[in-house]
Amino acid sequence: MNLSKQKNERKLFLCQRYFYAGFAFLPFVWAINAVWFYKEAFMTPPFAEQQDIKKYVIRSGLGAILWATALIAWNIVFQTNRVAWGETGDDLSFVIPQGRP
Amino acid sequence: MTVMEFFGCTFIAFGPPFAMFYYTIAHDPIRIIILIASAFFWLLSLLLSSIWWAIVTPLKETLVFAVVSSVIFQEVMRFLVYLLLTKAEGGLKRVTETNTSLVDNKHVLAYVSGLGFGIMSGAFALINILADSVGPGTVGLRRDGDSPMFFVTSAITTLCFILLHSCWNVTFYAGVDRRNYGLIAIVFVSHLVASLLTLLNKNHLYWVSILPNYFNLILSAWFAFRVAGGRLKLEDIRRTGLPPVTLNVAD
Amino acid sequence: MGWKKVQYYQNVIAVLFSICLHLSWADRTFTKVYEPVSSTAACFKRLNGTHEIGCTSSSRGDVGVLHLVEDEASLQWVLKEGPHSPYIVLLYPEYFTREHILQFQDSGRVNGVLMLKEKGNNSTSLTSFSTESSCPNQGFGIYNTSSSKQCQKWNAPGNHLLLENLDFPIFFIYNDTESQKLLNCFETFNRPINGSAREWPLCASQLRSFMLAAINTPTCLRRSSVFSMNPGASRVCDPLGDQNIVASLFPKNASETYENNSVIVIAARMDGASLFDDINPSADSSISGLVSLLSIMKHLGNVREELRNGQTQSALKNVYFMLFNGEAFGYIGSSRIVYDMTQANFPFNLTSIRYFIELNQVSASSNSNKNATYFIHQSELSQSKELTDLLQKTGLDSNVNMSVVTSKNEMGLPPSSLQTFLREKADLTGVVITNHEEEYRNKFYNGIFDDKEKIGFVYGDKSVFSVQQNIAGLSAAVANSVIELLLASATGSSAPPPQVSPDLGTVDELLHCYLESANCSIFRELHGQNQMTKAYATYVGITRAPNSMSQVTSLVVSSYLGSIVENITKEDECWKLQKDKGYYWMNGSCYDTILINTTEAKSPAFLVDNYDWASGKYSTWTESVWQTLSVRIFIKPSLLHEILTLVSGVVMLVVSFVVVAKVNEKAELIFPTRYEGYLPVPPD
Amino acid sequence: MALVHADIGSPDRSRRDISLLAPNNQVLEDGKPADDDGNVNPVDDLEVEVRGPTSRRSRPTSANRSPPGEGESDVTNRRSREEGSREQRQQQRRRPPPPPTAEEEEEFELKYGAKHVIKLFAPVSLCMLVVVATISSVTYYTKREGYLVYTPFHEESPETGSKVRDAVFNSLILLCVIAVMTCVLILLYKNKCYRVIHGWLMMSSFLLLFMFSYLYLKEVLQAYNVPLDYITMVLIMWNFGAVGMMCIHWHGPLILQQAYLIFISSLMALVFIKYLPEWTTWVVLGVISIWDLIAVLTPGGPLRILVETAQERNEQIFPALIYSSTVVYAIVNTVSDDEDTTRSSLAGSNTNGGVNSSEGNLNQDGPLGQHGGPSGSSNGLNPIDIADGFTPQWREGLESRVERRNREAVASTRPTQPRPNYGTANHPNNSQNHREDNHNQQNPGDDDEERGVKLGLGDFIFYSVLVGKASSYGDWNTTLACFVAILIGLCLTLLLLAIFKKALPALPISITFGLIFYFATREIVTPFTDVLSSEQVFI
Repeated sequence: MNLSKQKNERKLFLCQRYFYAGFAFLPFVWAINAVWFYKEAFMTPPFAEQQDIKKYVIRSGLGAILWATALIAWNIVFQTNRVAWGETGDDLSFVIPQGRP
Repeated sequence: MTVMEFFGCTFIAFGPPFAMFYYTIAHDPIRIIILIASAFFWLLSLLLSSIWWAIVTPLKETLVFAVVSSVIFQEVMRFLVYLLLTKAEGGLKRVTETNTSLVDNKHVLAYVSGLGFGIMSGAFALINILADSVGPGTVGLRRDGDSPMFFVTSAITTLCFILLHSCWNVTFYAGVDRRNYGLIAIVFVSHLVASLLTLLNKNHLYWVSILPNYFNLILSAWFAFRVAGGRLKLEDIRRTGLPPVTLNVAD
Repeated sequence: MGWKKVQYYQNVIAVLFSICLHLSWADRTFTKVYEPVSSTAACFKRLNGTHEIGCTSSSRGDVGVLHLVEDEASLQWVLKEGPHSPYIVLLYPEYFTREHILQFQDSGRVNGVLMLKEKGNNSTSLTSFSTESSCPNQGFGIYNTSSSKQCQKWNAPGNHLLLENLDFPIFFIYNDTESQKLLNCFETFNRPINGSAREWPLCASQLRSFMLAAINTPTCLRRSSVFSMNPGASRVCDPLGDQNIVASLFPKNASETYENNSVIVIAARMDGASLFDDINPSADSSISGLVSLLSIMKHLGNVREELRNGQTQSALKNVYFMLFNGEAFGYIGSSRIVYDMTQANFPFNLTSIRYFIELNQVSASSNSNKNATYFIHQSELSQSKELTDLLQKTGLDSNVNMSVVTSKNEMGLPPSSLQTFLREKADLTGVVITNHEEEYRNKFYNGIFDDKEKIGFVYGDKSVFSVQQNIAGLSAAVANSVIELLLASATGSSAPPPQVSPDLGTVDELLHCYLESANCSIFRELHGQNQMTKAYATYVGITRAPNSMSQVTSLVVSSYLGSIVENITKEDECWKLQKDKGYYWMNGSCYDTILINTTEAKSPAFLVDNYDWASGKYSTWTESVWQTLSVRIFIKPSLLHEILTLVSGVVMLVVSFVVVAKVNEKAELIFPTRYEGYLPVPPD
Repeated sequence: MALVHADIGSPDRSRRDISLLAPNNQVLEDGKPADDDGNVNPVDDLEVEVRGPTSRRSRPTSANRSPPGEGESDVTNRRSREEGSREQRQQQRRRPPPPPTAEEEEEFELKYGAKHVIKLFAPVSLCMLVVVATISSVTYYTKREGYLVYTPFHEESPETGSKVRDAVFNSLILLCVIAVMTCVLILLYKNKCYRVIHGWLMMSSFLLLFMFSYLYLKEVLQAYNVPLDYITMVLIMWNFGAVGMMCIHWHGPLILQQAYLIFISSLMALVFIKYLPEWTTWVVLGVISIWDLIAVLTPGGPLRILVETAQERNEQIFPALIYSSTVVYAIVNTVSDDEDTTRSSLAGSNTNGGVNSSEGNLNQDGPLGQHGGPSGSSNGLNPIDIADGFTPQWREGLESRVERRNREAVASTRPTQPRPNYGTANHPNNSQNHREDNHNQQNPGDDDEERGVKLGLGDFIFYSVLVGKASSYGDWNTTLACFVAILIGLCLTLLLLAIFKKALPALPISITFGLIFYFATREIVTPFTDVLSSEQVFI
């Protein structure tokens, strides 16, 4: 949908909903929220709800970044130790590469 | 892996056309549609000539006939596209709201559809070769004179033909437009020459086929340029808005 | 009628479609680029409880510049001097030695090896070629690691490459025209001209033999099971194994059980091994023993009735013939049968066995005018004088010398199925009959060249000292001694014991079938008319895919030991009774094959719950799954050429973008827009 | 002030325009009795916007409306006209604008048509690209591993005759299923079983988003032999799916919604390519496009009935299974029943005005939009073939067909509905205070979005099936030919759309072109071009 068409309360509502939705292990939603409402939060001339929107945008952005770093860290750990972990490594693996340990 | 060769050839053949597309066509929906339409018409001409090639058996042996006939088919198709665009022009006038140049300067129209022709012919000439060029090997295992330059030369020639087509189109349309059949003859002859020259590639006389073809390209480009009323000295254009000298081959 | 119409239209459409749906790549460019090399055999990957052995390529295949290694100079070229590494080494068998291969591996300059057939048609130039370990099946026998006899060099020429883990693909090209392709390509493009390397482009080759399994058997089995839970994914390895064939001379009803020492077992192994997929003639390694056992079966089957009448009071109740499969890989077949015996899943158990006679490598060609000599090996713990004497006596009757290997011999018992039995029951009375006293006479043990020439087999050779003559003699000897054993203990045998004489014809034909062409009279009769013209591979294969070798052999056994059911003459009636009576229709009559059974030859390691894979008690070999095995040659351009192409492409792209951009913004000026549309200017 | 001034400029022309507009009165009586200066502007504005740069005739008016001195450059000229039009639009809020005349409509069509044709080319090409790339890199989708229950004949027999027979029978069965589904759908639609339908829609898109994306992820990873752990996988799938559901059924950035729709349809196409037997695929493509033709154009055609019902109920077609080249309004509508506070604000833009006016059916409007497809799959689910274990594919098979059905319901550009829309939309706005106006100022170009071309995912799917199948034989010429042919077909369809102004089936032309060029290229052209390219001869 086209944000610029929306009323401010509407924007706030959406931003809020996205922010809360993100808590259901949905960092992607947070990322979207941050990007989507970035302009509303920082680029547009100030309006009543902008403060809240800003708050939500910043928080969800942080959340997304946090998740991303955690995920990357975990993947590095996993990829480096998968072979060493042996059976546990295989049990954890969704796709096991063929033809190499 | 000759993935590098793949990308190299791709850029050589389709880099310039892509640039032209990006700067002169992509911004205008109408132009894109015209491009695709004319590509489609080139496809039709190819279909015709291959049917012709398939049913007339002597063509199978000697490619010369096939080449000549397909050149004829293409030029006919070019004319058909011209007719179509002329018919559609009324609609186009109303439709184009962004830039008037498309209809005001009809050479743009010619150029666009010519590029469509060229891109399609180039794609059909090269795309399978490119697909096969990915992989560890290159042409030349058989000693009956396959040269390792196969991919590169194909790409270069393809580029030449893509550009040629857009030049030819401009000249051709202008010719038809002004009832100036000299221009049409020029286009036809130069197309014929270009295609026949490539017959030499079989004997790996690459320079003999590529250099003349690029010379041919320069000529056609010059014709197209003049026909479109192009002028080179920009500064005196700025000074005095001289009306362009349009070339007339007939007289 | 209407239906006809429909049919008609369908046919019309059909024609149209059939025109439309064929493909021809006649002129595609890759046909100019690549030349496939056919009739190749690949080295593949096997895994055991702790290691992986064999070869694998990368998933896309390994590419290298072809180079022929034919002397020390070319070897050094590949290892050090050559500027165009990585290489694909092209070599003849005499250069396929352990140190060379390992040198290639260590140098890191070799991406693969292509082995050609030895020069010329006669394979006699090669004196020895065995990729098997020098002490085969080490660790699976009775001699544990502490024993000095654990690894005796029975197979002296063995270079152990079969059990190495090689990190590049190896292919064997067994077709001369194909190898010529490679050689020509090398000569035309690559062969250095008086010591200086050629310029690019060079002739290169790509070897694809990507193996899906990795690490070891438990891992790959685990992953296979994981994958089998996922839809659309595949297994990565399968246990080696096939079928053992167990046949008894006399019927045994389910109720009766054999008391101790009442059964004679005559055994041989069916399978061979080699480094390369699908090429393992193993003429001496297994076929000789197999054929001789088959011939023994035929002898005893012929005199079955007399024996049955004679041995009623005898202490020896029955004779069991066992053909073990997968013996080359840690005694899979025999260990499984022993396991079944201990689990009481077998008609009798170990204690019932009185005599165990195994025929190992028994191809003896004697060229002087003295009889061929066979050697009787026994384990130190269980010597049996009367059996060896008997064998020697009957041997002389059918002009083969049987010499008993003295227990003073340091070598101990040669690798044989008997060892697995002795492992469970050390005092089992068993003999192993071979053609060698100490190390193998067969210099090509478990190799791709262990073929008919090596044992000097000539089909239809009736001469006295031919291979088939000796094998026939041996079989007759063993058969006679078994007959005597059966009847000797019989009290008051009325009729004189029957005697069998060497059956040259059968042995000759069988050797022909197993060594030269499966398209022989016996197999055609038993296994259908359409047989392939080369011999069956003896490699045991994997449990999932039964191999035709054991199938056809079981048919041969049935035809020798089975009895023709007279009253059934129709094929379908015969098949109807296959389930419950074990009838089998072959060769135009209905055979009662109740006496012939096949038991699964799958290592107990795969049955025992939470078996300790590292223990080495049982064979744990598995074979990796692969998708494609292919070799192709082509011309490889120089790296410089590729880079130049790429760079010029990129430059072209950038330049054209700049130029077009410039022209485009000046377009208004260069091409002044005056209204010259195709239509007249609309009036205002 | 300037506004008024500008408007007084041309009363006579305005009258002429009114007289022009006279015939379609149903709108006029919707609107308030039109006094001069109110009524003129929209038309004038409209006219200017249409003829704008190209028609010299309207230049002077626009010139004298825009500040002097900006006249010569076309760009500034247009901008000034923009402003003008905004002012006009505010007035539209107050007064119902008379609808544009037929020819003006057409010009709108052509003008915005061109833009929207491209706006459709991009996603269609993208969808095909995804499919072709997958086909040529992941072997899983070209391996034959089973069949849909739809296709009981598996073309195993070697000889061509029976193969063709199998193919024909298969596709006839498919056709029957489609027909049944269509009727079921229409029944449900007429009886307004929205809840059921909505539920099914959620479920099926849920299935697509989770199960098939899961399979896709797995196959891609395996094709490239990349290890991945379950934790990451679960997280990825959960995020991907959940966001997909949000964007499709609730709110999300337009670009994201479009991306999801494209991805979904390419997944579907891949499933078809994998599970339809060789020749059945081709026959099915043909048969379906014929069915398409019949169902949409014949008077009794189910899809036609569907469209008409939709129009007389004045119901928005929902986003879930329709790709829109612009913002999808059904979203806005569904919101309005989420939340009361938004209602007043929603009234701001004229489309939202529609929400307030026709609250009753618009409340079901959201859900309404969302059903259709799944209703089909709901009934389609009965003959699940457990043995094959292809329940999901099976369900998708149905669903996509139903999507197809929805497509025609929508494959018309909006102007088929603007008359009722304008009427209902602008009516309540009179009660709105002027607070909205500044609000409206910041969103010009509503008209553009009013006229978004919508294309059902079914089209995406079947186009991609054709191109993907063509590419699965490894000949790129054929693929390219099919691609161009389909695009041209799409062009023609949209042209016809602009001419006939009624829902049109988008499959027949494209698929026909595609099939023709597939077989022609594969059989006749490719040999020729291969000879040429192998000898490096260029024509």
